[in-house]
Amino acid sequence: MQLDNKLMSMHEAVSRYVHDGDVIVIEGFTHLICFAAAHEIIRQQRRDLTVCRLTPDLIYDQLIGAGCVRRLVFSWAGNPGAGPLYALRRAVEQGIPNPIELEEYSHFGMVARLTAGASRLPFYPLRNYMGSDLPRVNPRIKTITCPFTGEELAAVPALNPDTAIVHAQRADKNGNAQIWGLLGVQKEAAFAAKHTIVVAEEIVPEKTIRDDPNRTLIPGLIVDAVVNEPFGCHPSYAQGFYDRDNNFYVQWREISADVRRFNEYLEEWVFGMADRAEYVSHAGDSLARLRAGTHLCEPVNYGY
Amino acid sequence: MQLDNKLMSMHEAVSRYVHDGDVIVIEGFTHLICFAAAHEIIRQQRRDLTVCRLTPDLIYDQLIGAGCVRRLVFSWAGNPGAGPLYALRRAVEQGIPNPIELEEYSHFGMVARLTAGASRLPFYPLRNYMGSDLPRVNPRIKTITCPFTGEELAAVPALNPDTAIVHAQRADKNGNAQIWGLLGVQKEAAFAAKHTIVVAEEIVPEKTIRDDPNRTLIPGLIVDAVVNEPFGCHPSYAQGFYDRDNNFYVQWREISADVRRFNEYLEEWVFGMADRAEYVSHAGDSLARLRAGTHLCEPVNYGY
Amino acid sequence: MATDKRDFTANELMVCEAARQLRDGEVVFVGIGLPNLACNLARRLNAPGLVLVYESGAVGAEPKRLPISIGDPSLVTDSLSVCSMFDVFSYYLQGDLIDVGFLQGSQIDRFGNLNTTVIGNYQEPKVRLPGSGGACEIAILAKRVFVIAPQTKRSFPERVDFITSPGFVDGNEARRKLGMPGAGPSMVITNLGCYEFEDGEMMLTSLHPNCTLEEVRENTGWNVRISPHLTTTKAPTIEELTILREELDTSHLFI
Amino acid sequence: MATDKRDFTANELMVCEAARQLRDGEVVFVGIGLPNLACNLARRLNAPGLVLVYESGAVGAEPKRLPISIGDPSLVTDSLSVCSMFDVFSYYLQGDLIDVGFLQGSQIDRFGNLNTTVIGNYQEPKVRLPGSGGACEIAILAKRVFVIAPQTKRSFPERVDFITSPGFVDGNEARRKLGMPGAGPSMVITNLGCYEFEDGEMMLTSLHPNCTLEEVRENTGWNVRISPHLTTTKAPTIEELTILREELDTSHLFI
Repeated sequence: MQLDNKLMSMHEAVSRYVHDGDVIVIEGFTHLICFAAAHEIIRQQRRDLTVCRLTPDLIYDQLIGAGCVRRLVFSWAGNPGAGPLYALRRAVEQGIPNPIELEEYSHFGMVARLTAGASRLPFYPLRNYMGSDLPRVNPRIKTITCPFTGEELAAVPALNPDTAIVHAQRADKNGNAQIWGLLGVQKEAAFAAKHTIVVAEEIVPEKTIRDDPNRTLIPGLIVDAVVNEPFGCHPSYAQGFYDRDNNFYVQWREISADVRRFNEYLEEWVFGMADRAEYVSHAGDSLARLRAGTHLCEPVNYGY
Repeated sequence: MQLDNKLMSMHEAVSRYVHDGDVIVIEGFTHLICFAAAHEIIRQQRRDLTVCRLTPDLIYDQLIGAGCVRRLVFSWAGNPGAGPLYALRRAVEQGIPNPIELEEYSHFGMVARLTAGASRLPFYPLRNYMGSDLPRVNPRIKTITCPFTGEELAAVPALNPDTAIVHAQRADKNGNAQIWGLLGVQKEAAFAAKHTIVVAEEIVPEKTIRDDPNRTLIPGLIVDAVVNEPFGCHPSYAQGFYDRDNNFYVQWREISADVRRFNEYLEEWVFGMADRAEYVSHAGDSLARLRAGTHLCEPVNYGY
Repeated sequence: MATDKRDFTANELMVCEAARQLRDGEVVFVGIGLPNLACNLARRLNAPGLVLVYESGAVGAEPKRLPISIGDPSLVTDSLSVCSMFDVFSYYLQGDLIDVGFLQGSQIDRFGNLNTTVIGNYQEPKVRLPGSGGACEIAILAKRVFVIAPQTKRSFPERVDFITSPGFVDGNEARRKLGMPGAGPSMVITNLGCYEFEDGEMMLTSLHPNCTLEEVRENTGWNVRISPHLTTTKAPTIEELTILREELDTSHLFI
Repeated sequence: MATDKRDFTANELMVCEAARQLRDGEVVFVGIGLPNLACNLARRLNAPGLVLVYESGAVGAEPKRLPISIGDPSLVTDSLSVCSMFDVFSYYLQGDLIDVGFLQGSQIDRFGNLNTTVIGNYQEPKVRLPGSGGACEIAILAKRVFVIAPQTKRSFPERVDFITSPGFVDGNEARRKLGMPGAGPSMVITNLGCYEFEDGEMMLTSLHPNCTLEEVRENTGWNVRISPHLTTTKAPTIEELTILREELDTSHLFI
């Protein structure tokens, strides 16, 4: 485990752990999608990334439209409830700003790939894909025969990204991170990656973590960098902190459909901002309106 | 999902869901081992069971010595910190009270078998057993070749017990069960089984479960019977409720080493008791001394 | 209390009909939009013990607002359980726990195969669609599959351009031969009628009120089978419509 | 502040020597008893950033009492993380995160193979031992393995009766040929001396104070290699002994 100080700015975390050509995962299923990290990657103008996510969502639409991406590995590429991802479409259909390659699975396939990666298994077996055309267009979906029953199952290869970026509600300075609400594949992504950046709404004392150890999803011993970034997921959300900005997801349809408006968005909200703190103050009241109400759980007893 | 009332006595749960010849798992790694269930199985004189656990522990030593068991599937058979399990030894070495068969894995192998079972996969791959003599004596440990890298890995077959019995700190009447502290393979065992009995220290209103949904380890939809059994794990423990009775584990060495004393124990503490409630009052102050202190965690906010 | 006045939308009818097909105590893999409305309607009427599982990991959700996305925070608060997506796909879906999976599709064909990947050729598509998400595994693993889809000649071709989520592939025996655990699509509900499958092929079993066989034929890309016992779909009741409009989707986002 | 008075037990020396071999920041897979004491001693002295992982799922434990069992509740309270055993074995151990695994054994042989299964024949054993537990996978997967074991001629045979947990199997190349991820046993600490491995074979590298080569030879089942650079094991310091006796194992349960 790395022993020196892991607490750093997003600028420093991205410049240390995201390099041109890297395989990157920024996970979070609807919940805890770290837009702050993507914006910093765009600001640092990383190129030729292979970006992997179950749902590319707006976050990868932005990375693709900003020219950071060479290859997309995914399972569902839409703007949830609000249409297509137009920057992705432009890249695929017209090579704007650059052509990208697609590598396509289903959700279960992506979950299985990250689980294999986290387990340092070379593949993961699943009962899937028979009768589907997906294996026909993706030669990395193969089959394997059970040595006990003779059944043929599907197999997908491990996914071990160079760096995973996972957002958490809270973490201590060593990266022990606690998450509640939807868990997605945050744990699997962090364990699968060679390097992990934990971004947290709050940096808390180690005692807060130790008070409820079953809540820890990601242990500090696999974490390389810890970034404190309040509102770091907007327009995604953080349960107990702020709601999803559903209006922005709808607006994105118009923004991303038009290259000019897309670039204006990047100019104003990404390149025009030094960091997430500036984004938050630039957004002002529109973020404050999203702040979560209070719905506390009851404590449990860890005594013996 | 079963819709009629699942709340019942241990007597009823065992008579419905544990039959002669069944494959049974009562899990819990040191923590949450449901002795109340084993005692009821002994009282109902079930026979020819195949019993599976990572650590047979005192609980299966008692089942074996009481003549309930035909086959033991396990990975570590000792009295933790206090020597061998003598009833198990007598059965293996002298066929007392009856001979039993052994099927032996390592912990990882047992975890993998239950994970495959829970996933309805026929096998689970793991990077293990090369160079060990275990596969030589257990033909159910096989190998499989990765279709991507060509590596040879170990494979173990799924374990799908007829019935799993898992203890939880609390559950609602539909069997939604919350566990904290050590989790062992409780979740995997419950999902792998055809039937699941949840035993809980406390039956709580559904609202208590819904207040902290991330704490739910076992959903009611896979649960057939719910039994309320305070102190149901003694001499094992339940975090936040009572401590492990380490003295009893040490005493067991002497009790189990001697058939006469073993049988006296069964007479007094199992056959002599109508149910767990009677056991608890029979034990009296010795249990009260184990009651847990208070070490509450902080609540988290589920608001949005 | 049925109404035969045309005071309901096609979406409302589709939601009501889907809701009626759900049985009490079943475990349903739910999507956002019409499937979510159908399940929540069923929970208030014919299937109060229905358990809703969302692919995002929320189990037994009781959302206090209409969820906009599959990962809406209202699906978490006050749910019975939240688990990882590994658990959802491995233990719930592959674990044979899902009685009914809901699917939607840009294209559905004669054999119930669904396409949400591409219109046209995969390498150079006319339209690139979002892809599988969880649909492929739901189609293969859920015990029964309900499809809700608007029907046009283009969306109901004889063969889909790409099988994202297999139905009966090319006929009745394919699923068994391919070793698919689930029974496949059992019902397709469109804006025109309801379909079931016979020998793996789609068959119209009921026509919606005020819809005609001609409309069905005009909007189907093959010579569709008609059930000899063809009925008229029951119109939404006032009770169903009231719950839908005044409790479940008050701002008419989906209906 | 070393002491050369014989005022320490063999167990105390073994614990102190094991603790010294741990490096700050390493992640250790710990067992109950002497390994637990060694790790907690190292955390107080040479390796404050050592991370303890117990097979029961407790990570970063700071037990307020001496844990009696691998699943003691004191390992949970105030730990950094508690995870399932699937996570421990798949993500931590198989996931290459464990720098040092501790093993004990009823028998250890010339090539560092450990037996905790049977003495004698597997089908009709002279003594049935508890079996592998997590030992087999620790031996195969941990980056380095430390063995703490009392040494007698019977417990140090040339070949173990049963390889529960492979060391170098039958020589230096076996691990690589068999595709084992970990480097195998790197140190064996007994009541007589410390051993390392050269070409996959055990070699005495230091003799404990007041122990002799004759004792070692009498208590080893083969003609054991002696390092040309044989040293004397450093005796426990007063500081080490004070922490062990007055903080870690106050009732002398293991020392």
